[in-house]
Amino acid sequence: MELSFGVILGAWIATGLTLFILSFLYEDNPLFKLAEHLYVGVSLGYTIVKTYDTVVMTLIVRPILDKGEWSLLIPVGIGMLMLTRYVPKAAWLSRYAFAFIVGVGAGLAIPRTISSFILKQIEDTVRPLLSPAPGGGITFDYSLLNPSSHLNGVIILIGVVSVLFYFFFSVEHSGPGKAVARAGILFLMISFGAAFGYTVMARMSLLIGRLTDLIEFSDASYGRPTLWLLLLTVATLIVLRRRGSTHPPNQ
Amino acid sequence: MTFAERMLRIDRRIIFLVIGLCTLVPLLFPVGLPIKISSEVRGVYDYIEGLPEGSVFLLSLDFDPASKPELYPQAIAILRHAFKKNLRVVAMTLWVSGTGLADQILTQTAKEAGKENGRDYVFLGWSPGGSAVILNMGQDLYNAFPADYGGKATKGLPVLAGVQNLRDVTYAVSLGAGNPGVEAWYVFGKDKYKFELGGGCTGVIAPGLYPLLRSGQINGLIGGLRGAAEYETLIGQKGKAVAGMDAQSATHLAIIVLVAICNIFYFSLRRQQRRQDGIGS
Amino acid sequence: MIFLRRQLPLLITMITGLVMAAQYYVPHPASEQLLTTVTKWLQIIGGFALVLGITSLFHVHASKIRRKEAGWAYSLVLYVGMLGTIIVGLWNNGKESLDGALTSFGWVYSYTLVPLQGTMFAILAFFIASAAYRSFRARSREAAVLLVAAVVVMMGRVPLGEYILPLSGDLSSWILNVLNASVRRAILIGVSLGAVALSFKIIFGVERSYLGGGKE
Amino acid sequence: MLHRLLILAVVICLPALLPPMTAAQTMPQRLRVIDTPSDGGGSLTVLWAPSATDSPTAQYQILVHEGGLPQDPTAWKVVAEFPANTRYVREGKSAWWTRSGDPNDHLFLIKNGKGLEVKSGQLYAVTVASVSGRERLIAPPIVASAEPNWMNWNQVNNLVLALMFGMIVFYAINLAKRKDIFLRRIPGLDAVDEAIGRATELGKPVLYMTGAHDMNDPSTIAAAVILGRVAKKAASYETELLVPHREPITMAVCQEITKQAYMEAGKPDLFKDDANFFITSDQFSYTAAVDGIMLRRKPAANFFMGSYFAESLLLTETGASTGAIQIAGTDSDHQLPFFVTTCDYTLIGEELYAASAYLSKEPIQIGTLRGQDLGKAFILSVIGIGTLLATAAVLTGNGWAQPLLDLFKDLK
Repeated sequence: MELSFGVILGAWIATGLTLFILSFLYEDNPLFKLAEHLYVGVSLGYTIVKTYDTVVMTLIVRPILDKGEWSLLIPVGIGMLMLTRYVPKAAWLSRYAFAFIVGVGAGLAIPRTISSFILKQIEDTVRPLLSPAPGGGITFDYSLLNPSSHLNGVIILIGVVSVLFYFFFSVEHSGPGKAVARAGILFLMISFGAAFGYTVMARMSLLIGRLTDLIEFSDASYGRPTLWLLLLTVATLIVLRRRGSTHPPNQ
Repeated sequence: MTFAERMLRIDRRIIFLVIGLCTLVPLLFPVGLPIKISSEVRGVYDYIEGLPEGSVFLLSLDFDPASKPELYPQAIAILRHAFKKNLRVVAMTLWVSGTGLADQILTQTAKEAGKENGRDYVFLGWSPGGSAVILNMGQDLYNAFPADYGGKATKGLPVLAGVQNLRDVTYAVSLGAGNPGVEAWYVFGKDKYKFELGGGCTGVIAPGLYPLLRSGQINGLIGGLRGAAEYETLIGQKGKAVAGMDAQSATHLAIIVLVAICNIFYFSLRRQQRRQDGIGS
Repeated sequence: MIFLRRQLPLLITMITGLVMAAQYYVPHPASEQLLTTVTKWLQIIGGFALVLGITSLFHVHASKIRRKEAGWAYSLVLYVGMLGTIIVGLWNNGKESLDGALTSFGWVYSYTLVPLQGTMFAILAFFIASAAYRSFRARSREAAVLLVAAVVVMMGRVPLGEYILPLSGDLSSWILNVLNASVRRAILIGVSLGAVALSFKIIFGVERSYLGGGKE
Repeated sequence: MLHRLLILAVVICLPALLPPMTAAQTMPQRLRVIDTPSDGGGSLTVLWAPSATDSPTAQYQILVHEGGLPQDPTAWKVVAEFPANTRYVREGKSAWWTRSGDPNDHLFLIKNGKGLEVKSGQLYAVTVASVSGRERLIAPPIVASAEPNWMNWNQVNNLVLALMFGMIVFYAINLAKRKDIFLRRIPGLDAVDEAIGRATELGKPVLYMTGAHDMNDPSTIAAAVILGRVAKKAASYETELLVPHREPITMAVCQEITKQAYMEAGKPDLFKDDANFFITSDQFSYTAAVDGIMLRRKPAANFFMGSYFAESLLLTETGASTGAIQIAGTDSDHQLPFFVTTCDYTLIGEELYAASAYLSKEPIQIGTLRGQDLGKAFILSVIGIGTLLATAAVLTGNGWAQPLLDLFKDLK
């Protein structure tokens, strides 16, 4: 299929910038710094445009002009106070803005935290360790694969209790406490291990994503930017290395 | 310096190279191993599958290009599913630099499914304030988003008919790469406004969301690229995620091998030192 | 003056804090209206917070360029990139696409910002590998446990792993759903208690470092 | 949902709208219509006694008429119809302490919806009809009005818990002010001074990061407090301090804190305003910039305090490659594994808060910690006792423990 000039140019630029950033893996170098600063600039510009479009136009100006919601000038005022941080003489005024934000934040947090992260979590941890069997009597479900089995219920109970205890700071971890705390740290480490494993997956996915794009852009229909720009980048790095104008490699 | 020591001091750029190859090769020569479906992902899929036509489905794409490889496939898969089920899709983002991406994803999937902006779906765009936006939507959606991404007034859009605030949302899914994300949507959204909530997230966040999953605070969890691959398998439209699974396998194995080697050297080194100490004393 | 500079801000914090906390328990429409208004305000103030950051960045790089500091050229690149994006953005009224078609702003976004940010993130794959190789050692019993759990999950989360070691799939999902969940829950409870305690201290002016100047 | 029910109901009971005839079937007894408690108005609660004839085949209809009693019986609006053996008080999700009526009574909530608009303060005549086959008996109607309430009693356990915990914290703080409270040593804390000392010997700067969140976040505040201590040490050792920021408000606050620390250390002249500097709010441009600083300035000690996201590994790995002592403290559990595996010392989760209490030796912080411990002890005992009660209830085979367990459920 025939690609528009815009797309082809885009492919070349995207590829180039990608490779420039990746060159950081070899060492910190001007190409990387160039891409890095361009990135900061673009993302800043992007944020500014979005803020202008959303905050100034959609949230402030239009409601005030169209619907006459003059009360919106109050948050605008508070926002302005915030900006006095940069006027040394009036900097203390910004405290009012922060006082408001932090106050509201704290107020909103208290009940919601208790309901979502304390009550809900207790509610789910407190479970009967046995359940009535259909034919009368009681049963204990040993299966590990069913997360809501009794055995897992017990394990979770142990985990929650021991880890909570590990984070006791006004009690010395000695005697039986020591054992519990040790159990706690073991549980912690297992969960950290799980997290590490899961995160390895995440990071690799990111690399896969980028390389997929690079492979796509190595296609002839784009004029193989990946190949040419890769050569260019490597060449530049070698030249820079020769001229010794870069910082020593980060080893 | 012994062999082991030298190996442990190896220039990390060599490891970089190994990882690069482990990713590249399977991408160029895929194998296509089967993918098992986990109950976490099924939670989200089954719920959407069970929704009646025309129910309001809110998708919050709370990520930026940095997490594109993981969450972009998730978003595509979920939207395809939602459009196939003829749900009324309301999309938005709490991450400013994710706006353009969210817009792309929505336009693309909507075009595929032949859906019309404003009637079948709406993109509300981005708004600052994070959790404040969620609360404000819970109170009054039109107050939080007076206009949609295109600048059209949200009030009176057919897709939002009968929707006043988050209470009128049947199912919400947040694809979160951090904060604000899934947790914020529970604490400031579902906790009060009582819509059903599902979660999708990067692999980094996933393990931390399991307590909420167990307690039913979220009814499903799509974790990272693997989760996306499972979802693609479920809706029977294989995409970027499934394609990436081989490379994923290869890199994981590479890491495991690296760790193993490292520890072998580490222990042999320790043994040597012990022996030397023994001689010394 | 001290009152204006110290007490009044603390008073504001206390009042707003108490009111917003109480609001949660009051279903009356009046209190709901209050929540609506305040959250709307926070939305707008959030915008100003962004401006705050941006202005600060202007200073940093402007002075770099003025003083011709080392690497001032990069700061220039930054400015060019920013101004370019702003001009293009405003030209398209901040829209990346117009009924499906990519605008020039959208072009800048998807061909510079997306690859740049995405790659910044992708570098992590390499760093995690080298971190695993250099520092992921069984130094102690704890570290060994961490290591084993990590390997199991790494196996269990990919098709090849499950193919080689069929058990790893179930094992990793058990670790995640049970062991990991219990730990995260405990952490969540503990951290939440801390957050609540802190919120109380902020509201009653015990914790005031957010105002700066420490304690007097 | 409700309007579907309504249409259904109307269709079903068109024949039934004829004047009723007498039969053995009894009319609904002890009908009560009250304003739904603990809500924002716009809802009425209908309660009536169960009857012997309640069976899946029989139906109950809820009839409503806006504004007082209707003149002609056909003016009644059927808002719902359901099998007679459904909708009991005991099935309601609300907390037992707010339930009205006997657990076995029938319960129906008339809500403001598409079917019918329930306005607060307006009068509505409500009645219940029991229908079986063509027979239809209507109970004497009751006129009531919905009112918005000032307290949601379902959440009172949340409120009590909040107040109790708040009081515990302030009690502990006052206690800590009067006498000193024991805190167990946190391994790795001494490393902070050690690291700064090493930086001084090498004549290299100290790099300190306060994390990704703003000042509303406890971890950031803890980080700011620890920064105060680190800055003080750095000042007294006359070591350069670098604090790159990604959040403007935090930066402004930390500037103040650093200045304070330099004054306390008696070195106000050494304080540089640009020790705290803003880089960008964007995660990765910030990371790249800080990595750049690490590679160029080669700080001898890196502190990562506060909350972090994906950038953590990129920062700590680069830091490790420059051979700096690295000390981390974070409550972002998803980043802890990296800090644990790449830093010399890591303060796990709340140890971060504990550390700030430690370093400052402030009764306020120590008291807070003590208060949190008491809170945890309370939660632990609730979990323990609760599990025992729940299990015992299963063994004895009745729900006697439920009311107690409900006290610690999140009901709304």
